[in-house]
Amino acid sequence: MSALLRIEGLNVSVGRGGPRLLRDVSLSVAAGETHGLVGESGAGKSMIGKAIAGVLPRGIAVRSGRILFDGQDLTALPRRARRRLVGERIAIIPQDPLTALNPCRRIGGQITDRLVHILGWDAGRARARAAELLDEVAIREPGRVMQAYPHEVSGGMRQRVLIAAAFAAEPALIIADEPTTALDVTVQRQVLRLIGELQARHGTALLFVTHDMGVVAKLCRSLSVLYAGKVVDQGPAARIFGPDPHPYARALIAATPRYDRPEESLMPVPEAVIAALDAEVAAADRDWTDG
Amino acid sequence: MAEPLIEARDLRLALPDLNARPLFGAAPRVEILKGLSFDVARGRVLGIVGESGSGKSTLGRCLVRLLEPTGGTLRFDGDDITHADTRALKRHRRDLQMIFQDPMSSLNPRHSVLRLVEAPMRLYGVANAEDRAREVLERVQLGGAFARRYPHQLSGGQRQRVGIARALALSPRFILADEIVSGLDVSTQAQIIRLLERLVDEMDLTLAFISHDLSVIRRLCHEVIVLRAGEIVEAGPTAEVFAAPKHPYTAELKAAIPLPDPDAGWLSQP
Amino acid sequence: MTTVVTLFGVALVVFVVIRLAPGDPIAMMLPPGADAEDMARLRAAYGLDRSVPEQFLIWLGGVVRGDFGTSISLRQDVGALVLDRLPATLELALLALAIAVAIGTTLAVIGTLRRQRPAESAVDLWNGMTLSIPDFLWGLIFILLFGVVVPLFPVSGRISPALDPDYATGFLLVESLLRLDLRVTGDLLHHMALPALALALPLSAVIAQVLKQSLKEVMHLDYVTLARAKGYSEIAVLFREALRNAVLPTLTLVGVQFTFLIGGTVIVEKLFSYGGLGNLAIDAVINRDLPLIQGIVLLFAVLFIATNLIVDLAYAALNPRLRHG
Amino acid sequence: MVRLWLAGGWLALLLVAAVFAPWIAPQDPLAQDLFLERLPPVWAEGHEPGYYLGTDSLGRDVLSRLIHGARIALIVAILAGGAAALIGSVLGLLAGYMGGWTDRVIGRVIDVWMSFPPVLFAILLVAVLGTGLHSVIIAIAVIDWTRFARVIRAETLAQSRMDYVASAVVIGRSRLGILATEVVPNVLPTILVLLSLEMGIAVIVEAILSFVNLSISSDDPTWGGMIAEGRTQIHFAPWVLVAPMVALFFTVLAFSQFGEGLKDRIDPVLR
Repeated sequence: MSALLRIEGLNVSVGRGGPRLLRDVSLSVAAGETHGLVGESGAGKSMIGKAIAGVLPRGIAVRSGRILFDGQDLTALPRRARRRLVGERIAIIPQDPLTALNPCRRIGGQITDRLVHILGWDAGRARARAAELLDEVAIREPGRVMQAYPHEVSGGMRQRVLIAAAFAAEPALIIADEPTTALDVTVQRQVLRLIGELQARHGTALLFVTHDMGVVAKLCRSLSVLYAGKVVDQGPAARIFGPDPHPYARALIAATPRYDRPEESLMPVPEAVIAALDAEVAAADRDWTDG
Repeated sequence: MAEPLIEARDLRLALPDLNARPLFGAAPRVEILKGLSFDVARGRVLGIVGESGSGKSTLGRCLVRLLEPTGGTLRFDGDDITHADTRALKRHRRDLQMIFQDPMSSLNPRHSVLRLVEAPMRLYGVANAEDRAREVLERVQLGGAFARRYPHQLSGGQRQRVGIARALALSPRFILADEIVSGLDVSTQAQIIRLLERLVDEMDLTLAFISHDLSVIRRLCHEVIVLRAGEIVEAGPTAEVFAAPKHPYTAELKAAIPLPDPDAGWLSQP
Repeated sequence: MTTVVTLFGVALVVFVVIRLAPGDPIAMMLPPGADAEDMARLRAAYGLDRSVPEQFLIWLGGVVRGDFGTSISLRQDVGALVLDRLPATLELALLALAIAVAIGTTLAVIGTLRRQRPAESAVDLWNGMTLSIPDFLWGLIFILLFGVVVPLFPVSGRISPALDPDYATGFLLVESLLRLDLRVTGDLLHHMALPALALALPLSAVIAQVLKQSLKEVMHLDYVTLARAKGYSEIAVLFREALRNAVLPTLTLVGVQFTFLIGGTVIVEKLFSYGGLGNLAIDAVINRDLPLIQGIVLLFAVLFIATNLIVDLAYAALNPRLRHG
Repeated sequence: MVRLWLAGGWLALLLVAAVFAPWIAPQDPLAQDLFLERLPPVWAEGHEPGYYLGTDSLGRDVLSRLIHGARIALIVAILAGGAAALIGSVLGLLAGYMGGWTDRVIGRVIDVWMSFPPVLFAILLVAVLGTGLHSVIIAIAVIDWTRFARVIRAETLAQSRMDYVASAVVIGRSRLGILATEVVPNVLPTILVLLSLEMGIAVIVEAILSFVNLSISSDDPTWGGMIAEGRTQIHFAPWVLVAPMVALFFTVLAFSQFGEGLKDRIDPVLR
């Protein structure tokens, strides 16, 4: 089966010759599959999603490697063509529902944006589609919500709106960047369930970025564990959470608190594990020259 | 059994509603704490758990009297401190300490680590304040050169250790820890919790630990109260509450926690 | 309500300050050697023989009825004098505001689109300089450069005397435009260019700086990143998503700064001998013309408060959060 | 960093000129000589030795007047700027920290003050107080304290809401102690930056007042007085206007850039 998304040897750095934020990252996601990206802060997990969508912050750029989406190398496409392709086929669900909706625009327009301006739908059809989607994410009065401004609806509702907006154009891939980190656990569960349902129904591939080993375990069949911009472990969840994880992945799992086995959780990451990783990273950096 | 260190009876707090500001007269008040009764026993760790809007941080600030309750009584070591003014509180201040959620905002950026930890001791004229401060810093594994650094030069975990050291500086009889690991990575969180656990053992601390994370509470706390919308829905020894939650809300909270075990069925469970 | 209190405060402060003045305006009006009786008569005519609180109340009573008293030096009705000069000052200030907004917004947009490039540094450098040099100095520099070294612009007056039209209102610029009297419009703009630019430059720097800063902050927010991922170009993102949100914090500041600009007209009008309120005000102070000073200062205060009111309304209109209730 | 040194260098130069004016100035700034009127500066044809920047319409040496003018400019900058800073910061701290009616009263006074056009207010005050250096200083301080009060009030309010203030309450520090140890040190950099800006403003206001002939007697060498004189001679002896303008330009620029540089210098500690 050919992958929908395949990343090969991706290097991202601050400025030319500056520090690397991603180090030779490779991964692939098949159509309809869910892949998890886990790591602690600074591991570069969000950077991968930003590199795919082409929204890296100023001054940070892809230095080498390929991002193959449906067989096309995104990094080699002209800027306009790339924007169009990403606009049509890839969507993002961001972390913070508070800052992810433009406070000055009505919600409806923010859902239909992509349909009207990128796909060229007429306004009526786009609005009908938006209403349909809001209905799908269990928002009861789609008409009223579309007329509302973001501050007029609750936080949980805003996150649903963002999910609806992400699925609006039937993208092939959705990048979810810590979409539940700001939420309470009970709400988190509803939102995860919603994403899962929509994903199954629409056959969308999902790249799920999170720091929470628990969430990955429940949501993803396969995952990549990152440390300092480097993939240290990659494979099926059944292996990594089961018999044969990389020592760092094992340590992250053991550090996660769990109410069912309190004495075996919250284990600090052994210093030897970190030291070994740091040595690996340093060795890789010695060999790397800015292409 | 001995008298509890802190005794809250029907504790209430109402604050003016900032969203509704009528043209005339006082703003209507919203009840944030709706009559809470519980004890913190000496040498024990009480967990206070709840989701956003449950009032757990407000309750914390009442316990150390940063806020004044508007109803009920709050006793510390037998003394009624519900409405005690600054002067009356002065006696108890050094025994009621707090560790804040956000160390970046709770550590004055212009003071060095040593000065931050020393300040409370100097205020109470403790002898050899500097040596004592270094000792306390040693206890939280921030010995040596750390004393001279400033908050912005530290990592999140290190800053939180400074917060802990400052709270320990006066050897208080009660410490409130308000969401002190919520902004940290799991590996750092594990270190801080371990440290706190050790300190509780070694120094026989009495602690109230506020958190939204049931798993952390389960590990650290002897007793727990579960808060929802300003009311206690369940209280009891942690092990018992977890083994058999009596209130459906507690059970719901517990079920919503994703444990790090692969389980595709978890999402679709009711 | 607060407006009334503020205006009352302004009136009171001016009144008290002026009454502390040691100079005797009556003595200045009469030729030397006038006898005591003449002085007393004149004093009574202007109500200066009563106690200060009494004078204040009488004056206040007049103001409420729309009577601002009579100018001592010009012997004309203060209200009429002031209203006669107001249009010239308003037109100058608004032209300066328009120039400042145009320059400031352009610089901010360029600085944001080309951030972390040489263009941004150039914008910052220019802002730093225009921000710190006040209107008075800009006026002098322009007089020297464009009035003397390369005499491109007139450096005094509002309009060439030969062209001075006989219009119904004092708003010559607006009226000439409406009448399509373009020669007059051109001449007015020619005269106003330098003083308006002198007033506009410091404000343009404030706008550029604050707008750029808030644009920069907004451009980092998730909804802007989301818009980029939707396939919009950088310019489209800036104008569709970011600008409107970034304008809000700028607006409040521009309000305060515009009052400074209006205040600045006082000295800039003097510098360019521009026949507006400011020029009148300085003459009034030098002549100790109490009723006139009071009238002018009160009018300035009204202008300031009106500016703040307009800014508040504009803010509410642009910010959906404040729209309901 | 560069601008901090450049600006500081210019201000130091000015300070030296001001302190040692009688020894540095090549001529008596007040000496009039009608045979030497409107001499051009030294690089132009027709200059006289010893009159480096030429003379004005009364034959007074421009450079010497400029150097002596620096004295008045700096005295005004330091005294008026300092007084405005003191009044404004104290009131701003009080309003922001005490809140309640104190805040309301101070806030209302600020509102009233901000409703005056500052230049007109200054001219009015000096007219009332009588011309002279002291009235200029008083006028500037009385008007410009609001620049400090407004900003410091907001800053203090923001500081008071920080958790380190709460933490000081928890350890039992008194209200005054918290103000001194937690709030003031964090507000001080802002005060210093504003002070630097204000000193530049004070120099300009003094020049404006001299320009409308209200500062000190017109014989005394002030930059504003020289500008007023130069404005009338602009077609015959432009150097009379240019010299004080350039001095004023660089001084105002230096004060503001010094403030900005200072801010950058202090800021990293905060972040």
